[in-house]
Amino acid sequence: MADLIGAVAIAGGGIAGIQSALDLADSGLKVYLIESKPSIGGVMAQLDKTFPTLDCSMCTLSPKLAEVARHPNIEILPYSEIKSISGAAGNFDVTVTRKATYVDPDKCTACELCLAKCPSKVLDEYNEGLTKRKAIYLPFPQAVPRVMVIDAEHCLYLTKGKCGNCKKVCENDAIDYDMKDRDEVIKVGSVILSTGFEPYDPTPLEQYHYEHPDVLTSIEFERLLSASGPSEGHVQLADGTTPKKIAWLQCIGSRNPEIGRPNCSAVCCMYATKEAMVAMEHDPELEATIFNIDVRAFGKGFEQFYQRAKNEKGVRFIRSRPSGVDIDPITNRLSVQYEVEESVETAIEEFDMIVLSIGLTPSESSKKLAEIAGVEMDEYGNIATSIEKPMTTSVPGIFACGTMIAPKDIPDTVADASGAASKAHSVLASERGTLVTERAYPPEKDITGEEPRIGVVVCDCGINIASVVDVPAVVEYVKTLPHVVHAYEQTYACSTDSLDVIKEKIKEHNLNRFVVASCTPRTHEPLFQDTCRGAGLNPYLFELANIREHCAWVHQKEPEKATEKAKEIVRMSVARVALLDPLYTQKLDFSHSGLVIGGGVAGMTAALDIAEKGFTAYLVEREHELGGLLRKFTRLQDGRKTSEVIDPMIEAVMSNPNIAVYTGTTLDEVEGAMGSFKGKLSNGEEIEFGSAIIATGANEFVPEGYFGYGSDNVITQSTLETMLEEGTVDAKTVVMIQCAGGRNEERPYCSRVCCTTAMKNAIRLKEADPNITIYILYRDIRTFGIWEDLYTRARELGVFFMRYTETDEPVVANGTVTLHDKLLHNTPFEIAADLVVLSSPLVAPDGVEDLATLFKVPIDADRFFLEAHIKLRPVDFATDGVFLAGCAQAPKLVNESISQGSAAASRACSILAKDFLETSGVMAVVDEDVCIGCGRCTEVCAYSAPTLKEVEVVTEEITYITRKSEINPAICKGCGSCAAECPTSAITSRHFTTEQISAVIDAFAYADGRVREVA
Amino acid sequence: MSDTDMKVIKTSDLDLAFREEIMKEHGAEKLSMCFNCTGCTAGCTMAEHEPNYNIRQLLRMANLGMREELLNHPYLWNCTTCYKCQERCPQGVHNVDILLKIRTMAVHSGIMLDKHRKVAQLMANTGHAVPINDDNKEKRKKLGMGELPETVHKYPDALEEVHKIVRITGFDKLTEAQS
Amino acid sequence: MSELSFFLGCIAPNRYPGIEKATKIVMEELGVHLKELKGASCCPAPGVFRSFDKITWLALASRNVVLSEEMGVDLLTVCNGCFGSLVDANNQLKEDQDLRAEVNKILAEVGHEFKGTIRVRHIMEYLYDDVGVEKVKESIKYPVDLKIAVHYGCHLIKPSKERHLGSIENPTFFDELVEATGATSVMYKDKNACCGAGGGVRTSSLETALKLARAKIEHAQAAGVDCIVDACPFCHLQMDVGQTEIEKKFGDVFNMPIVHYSQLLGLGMGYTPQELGIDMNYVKNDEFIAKIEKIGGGN
Amino acid sequence: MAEFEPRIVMFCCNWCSYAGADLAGVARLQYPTNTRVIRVMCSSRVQPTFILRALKEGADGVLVTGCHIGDCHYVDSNVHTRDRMEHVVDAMEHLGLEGRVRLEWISASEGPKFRETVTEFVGQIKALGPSPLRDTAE
Ligand SMILES: Cc1cc2nc3c(=O)[nH]c(=O)nc-3n(C[C@H](O)[C@H](O)[C@H](O)COP(=O)(O)OP(=O)(O)OC[C@H]3O[C@@H](n4cnc5c(N)ncnc54)[C@H](O)[C@@H]3O)c2cc1C
Ligand SMILES: Cc1cc2nc3c(=O)[nH]c(=O)nc-3n(C[C@H](O)[C@H](O)[C@H](O)COP(=O)(O)OP(=O)(O)OC[C@H]3O[C@@H](n4cnc5c(N)ncnc54)[C@H](O)[C@@H]3O)c2cc1C
Ligand code: SF4
Ligand code: SF4
Ligand code: SF4
Ligand code: SF4
Ligand code: SF4
Ligand code: SF4
Ligand code: SF4
Ligand code: SF4
Repeated sequence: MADLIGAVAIAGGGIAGIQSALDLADSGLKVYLIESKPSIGGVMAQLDKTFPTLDCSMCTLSPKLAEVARHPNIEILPYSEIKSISGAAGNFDVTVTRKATYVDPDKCTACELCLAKCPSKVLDEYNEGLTKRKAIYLPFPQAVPRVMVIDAEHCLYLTKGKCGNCKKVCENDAIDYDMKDRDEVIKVGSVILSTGFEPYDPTPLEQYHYEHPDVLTSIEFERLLSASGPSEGHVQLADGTTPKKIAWLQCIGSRNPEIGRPNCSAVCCMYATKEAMVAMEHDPELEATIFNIDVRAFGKGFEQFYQRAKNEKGVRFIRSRPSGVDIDPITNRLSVQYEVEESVETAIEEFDMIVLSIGLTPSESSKKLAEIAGVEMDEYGNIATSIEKPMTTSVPGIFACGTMIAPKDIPDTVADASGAASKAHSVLASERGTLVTERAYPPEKDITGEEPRIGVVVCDCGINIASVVDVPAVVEYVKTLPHVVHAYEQTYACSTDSLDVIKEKIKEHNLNRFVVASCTPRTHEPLFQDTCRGAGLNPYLFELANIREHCAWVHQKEPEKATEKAKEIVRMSVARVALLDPLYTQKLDFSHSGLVIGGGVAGMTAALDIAEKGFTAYLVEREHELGGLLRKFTRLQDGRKTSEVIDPMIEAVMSNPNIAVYTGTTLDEVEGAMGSFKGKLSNGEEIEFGSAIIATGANEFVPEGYFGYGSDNVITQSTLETMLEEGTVDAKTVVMIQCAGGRNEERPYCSRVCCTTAMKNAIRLKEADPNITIYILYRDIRTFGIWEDLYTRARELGVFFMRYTETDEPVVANGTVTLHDKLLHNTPFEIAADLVVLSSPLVAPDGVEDLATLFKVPIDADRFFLEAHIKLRPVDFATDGVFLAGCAQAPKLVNESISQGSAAASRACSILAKDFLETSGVMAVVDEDVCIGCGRCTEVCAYSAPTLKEVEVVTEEITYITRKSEINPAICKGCGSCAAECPTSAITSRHFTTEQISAVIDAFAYADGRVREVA
Repeated sequence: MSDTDMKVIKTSDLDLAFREEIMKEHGAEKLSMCFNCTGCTAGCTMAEHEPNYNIRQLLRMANLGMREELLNHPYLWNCTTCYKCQERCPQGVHNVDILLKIRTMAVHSGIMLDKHRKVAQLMANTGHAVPINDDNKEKRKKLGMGELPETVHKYPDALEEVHKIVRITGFDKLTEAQS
Repeated sequence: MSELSFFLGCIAPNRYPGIEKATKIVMEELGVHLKELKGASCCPAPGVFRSFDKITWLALASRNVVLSEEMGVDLLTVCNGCFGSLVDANNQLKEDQDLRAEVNKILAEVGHEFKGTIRVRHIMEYLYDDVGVEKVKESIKYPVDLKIAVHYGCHLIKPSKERHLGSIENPTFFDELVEATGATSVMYKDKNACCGAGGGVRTSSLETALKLARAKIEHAQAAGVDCIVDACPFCHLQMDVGQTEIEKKFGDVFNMPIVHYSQLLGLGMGYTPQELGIDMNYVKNDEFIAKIEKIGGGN
Repeated sequence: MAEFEPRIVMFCCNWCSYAGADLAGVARLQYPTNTRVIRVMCSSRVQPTFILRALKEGADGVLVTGCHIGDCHYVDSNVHTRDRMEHVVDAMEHLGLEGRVRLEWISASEGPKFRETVTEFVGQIKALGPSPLRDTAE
């Protein structure tokens, strides 16, 4: 067998590829990130805000872009595509065609001099053709890598031999018109496909009149909403006026077998809701209407988001899918005809703008790539995977993730991406670290005894800051502050080239402290700290002054006051940075084992994935058997028995020498922190582990008090599944009631799985007995994505579907179910039912609160565990070293639970794979000389980091034993409570010392900029 | 309170085989595929002018097996068969083909509008749904054309063929005036 | 010279003989000889008769097709309804052998057999595909300087699975043929909307049917056209006779001239409105007649 | 005379209230410009002397914010904040600085509450007028 190669090729640099790349690179594998466009980022880079949190897409993405750019283990191959793949798992030769950019990336500084001189204008794909760019261009301001590219098709020199302006003006001699496409062979052990999707082009659906300038696709609308878009976030019509009424039309190019696109696109209901909300925030006068078939708000927090949009924000949701858009040829006005809710009538309404919620479609280039890789696709061009191996393609060693497999949103894409990384990592676990480069930093400058020499950059953030705050005035002011040696303005301080500028400035001006006045440290501090390190500065000699979130954005109408405030904010930061000390982390040995709590599919997958990478996994399951919920139902939605999935998995877990399984056991105590957790199990055994994964799943809600549950022949789906397997269903007419006990005040969330489950079971019933009559009563059918197939199949088999509303629920009594149908003029419709099956939601199991307390991790209002960041960290907790997976996070399907299980393992293993653990520099230390041993710190510390130890004090006169406080650096979290409590100021809360904070207070006070002298 | 207010639709009274009967018709196979997007109604020109007319409602009743109600539905004959709905249905439900099938089922159950019966009889008798009249004979002459067109109007043998066909198919009986 | 049989249907010969005459004239001018389809009957109208009894509809329709088969030529209609009926019947019998056997049993009783050897053509589609816009343009001696609202009518293009005439949402072939005469096709609201006559609605619920026609005419008028041009005598009747009925029922007066494409073409070839029977419409618009009389250079 | 513009120091914990302020920013919720934020990892870092110093150095008011009780990123450290702040607020009465110091819990998702709290507190301090300690500050 050929040697294993500790490198992975990732095709597609969207959020999926980026996440896979970071996980693998952090785990010590070399990554080649191959992206066909000039910049990584994918569609997420084009989005404005993201649902359901309305985070700014670019703000959450750009730190990741920068992280990829500066990761020593990642090599980006932009403007490149895979031409061929040969070899086998562990050892592939991947031939990559690197398209000519005609700009030498090593020479171009993205100074943009060439842009001004290029005469050739081209529709800008980043802005979906709503604006123009030049033939030489940077795809978008935060592009990575940040170098120009020449669009050969439109360059006058390359097409006609004329012009040549860019070469003339480029001072760096970066232009090379003779550059040719070239092939490069890279050697890797595994390949991940993540080339994403293409938005559906609605042109063929002529009835929607996409050619009208005010009929837009949703992705064009995202660009309109975006501050970096064609109209700087001002939503406007083609004639420049502001629309007062906008309609979104859902399922354009989705759920339409007639055009060969039967699947649901899974994200468009939510993004339309988001777009409507954001647009209404821009303009409170705006009327936003969303025409839909079903509102598919199935993910975590989605239903609540939808309800908020509807009930609080006043977004109008109309359950009708207009079949076209009409244009008045005289006025050019747009209108749609729709069915009026709660009536049989239609209405015609005019709108200023119409947004087509277009679906996600596999891109042609993805299909081509899949063919090159030889992996199987489904009939629509999605990569074929199975429920139990959701990221595994038909070719060993080649994995897939993201929207290339099926339409999905960002969090599901990210989970997939970590999952695929886990799979690739497993193949190459033995090769970890063989091909990587240590992140190289220059030796750190010793600044002891130096006067502070402070550099300050004030960021425009494009126009985010500069449109409100007078940035040049702030720069001028900052220059007058004590110790400030150099201050300057920057359009985007966080762009890769700006980071290089910071490094240069530090060197050039011999700076020993640095302040960036820009945005929130919560997202950008690590980036700039790393930059400082790159310039030989200790990262703690850096300070962020937040003049965006805390100033420009919240004082948009008071530019003068905002400018004053910005000056003061920077002044306070300068005062602080002057007093900051270099801090050092400690390298600690730690445990390379992982703990997994919960032995369902998510937990078992996580344990297996950890074990595959050569680490020990402890799997703790409180029941006496592994398997979790999968033991409660009998078939999967693809028709196979659940045992076909669960039995081999249990077998694999039980036989894996790296996994210690504890059934009938719980975890009762935990202490310590990432790297060195100690736990006590209910059997008395003590275990040590470096990281933990919570995969405690969910239970089917017992719908007591709903729809006659408890009376004869009213059961839940899980009972039906058992009866189906036992062949004990004896009914002629079955009624299923969806959302039984869900999507209400007590459980305001959608349980995601029960619509699919109902379809699955209805199909089973029909296939067993075609004469059976089935009515499914629903509020929305949420068979999202590819599961729409099941809904289609159920209708093919003749299942009846009738809608009810939350305010007019069906009534179950004496063997009948009665509901009202507006099309039947609300005449009571009485179904004589032999069996009523309630689709009740998944709920969090008992005991989650205990686990939450043990690990100090949060749970949400619905008792599901709350991840660190809903979009980009779906399986992380804010607490280091603790992860979550599966239904513990929110209800989800088996494939999704498994994907998260792998994802959590990937995240955990990127820690376990390290040789040692680094502590944070931010923590508390005790000055023994001042400590009087009062022990108050031990009382307030939530982690028991300080302990009183006996020390022998030797003075000239006497020697005595006394007690002094000592703080364990591995445990201390740096909250500073002890320092605030200590009566003698013996405790220093590093990076937040009394001195530093006092200096900031003083700087607040002294408008003249007086800064306290450094001691 | 009137009777209609009290009405309840009971599944036990419905004809569950009705849908299958319709779906056997060529073109009507996808009746059950309707997923109630409303697209057919929301686009129907007739619905714009006759608010009580809703093609989706008719399909729904067909699906649910409401045979009697549907065949007697006051708006069953409102569709102009413009095919807009059928062309735009994402599920490939052939609304018009289905409706035409339902209408034949109505006629075969003896449910027919008087005005339609008259046209049917005209056609059965003269071979033309809109036969010639004196006024138009005049016009034809004025245009220099034969008084009668070269159709069954002019060829009694041909008309006899038509008569024979309607007798064989039973169309004459089917559309006979009801007592 | 190409030959086709000319299927008249009911309304053209019995209500608008001008359309029948115009068709013969213009086709001859274009080098297409139309042979009388002697003894043809009602198509029969798809909306009503197909709604009553499918086999009767099929048998009578196929008899009409067979008459043309027996002449060995394709069949031409100038009516969307006839086109709909005959194309659908022809296609169904070509595809479905069981249905064909059933129908042939009936046809045998009257001495015919459906063989499936010919195509059913509509004048617009025939002109566009076989004659060609260029040839039509060449045949125009006197450009028709009119602003025109084109009414395709539903069954000319739909159901598309039986028609294959390209876009049904934004068709252009009719407009091209209209513009070939020198006229301007004007975009008007709900251009593709139904005239309201089909499906037996004109018979069963005249008032509702007229509402659709009224909207149609209103929109055309708002666009400032001289007349509406159609390709179907039934649409023609609905919009022409319909105007007299609309006036009675709703009081709206439009005086909108309705012209069949064959008549429009005739004008461009130099025939007078009187020769083409345009003046025989139920709506009398002398101004319009005077205007189009001038087209032929006043001769 | 120009309207009195209070100068207010605000302490925000990193995890909740600072994030809440960020969210107010992201949501473009507009509020008065009078506050200056000092970030600490946990509200429990805010020792009473910081508050006194701020007032002494010319602040017209001090607003301390942290995670809601139960949501503290450091388990329950904010309980100590609460206890300490009770004493500080009491002390203010004796110093004639009543109403100038306040503790509020603002979570990471409460952008609107951040705005309301600031707006309201600024209004309150405006009504109270400049701090009596102001003169001594210079
Ligand atoms: C209008 C709209 C709004 C949305 N809003 C939201 C939202 O608010 N929240 C949310 O969670 N989700 C949202 N989504 C969905 C979100 O965009 C996707 O979930 C996400 O972008 C998927 O990421 P990906 O990496 O799988 O694919 P992509 O973002 O498509 O990335 C794929 C990358 O692969 C590259 N590529 C393609 N072919 C090749 C090749 N052959 N070789 C190399 N590289 C290649 C592409 O250039 C691209 O960079 C929205 C989608 C749309 C259309
Ligand atoms: C009736 C029904 C039908 C379904 N049908 C389908 C379907 O057809 N297709 C599909 O994809 N999905 C289906 N699902 C969803 C599917 O069950 C879940 O996706 C999947 O089981 C989630 O796996 P998990 O590992 O996250 O959680 P679980 O399966 O719930 O496993 C969690 C495990 O953790 C254990 N645990 C809990 N608390 C503790 C603790 N404190 N300490 C130790 N152990 C603990 C539990 O005992 C359990 O074994 C269905 C669900 C139901 C209820
Ligand atoms: S190509 Fe040259 S001129 Fe253009 S941005 Fe790069 S360095 Fe500047
Ligand atoms: S040579 Fe090409 S890319 Fe350069 S400036 Fe001219 S047109 Fe633009
Ligand atoms: S139902 Fe599915 S395809 Fe339709 S808009 Fe919603 S998410 Fe998109
Ligand atoms: S403020 Fe500056 S550093 Fe922050 S996101 Fe904007 S450009 Fe980047
Ligand atoms: S049945 Fe379940 S999946 Fe379907 S909408 Fe209700 S809660 Fe959501
Ligand atoms: S800083 Fe916080 S965690 Fe660290 S010892 Fe002090 S109280 Fe404990
Ligand atoms: S358009 Fe088709 S799927 Fe939609 S409601 Fe009408 S028949 Fe049903
Ligand atoms: S075919 Fe009938 S139901 Fe369909 S749009 Fe036309 S009139 Fe309406």
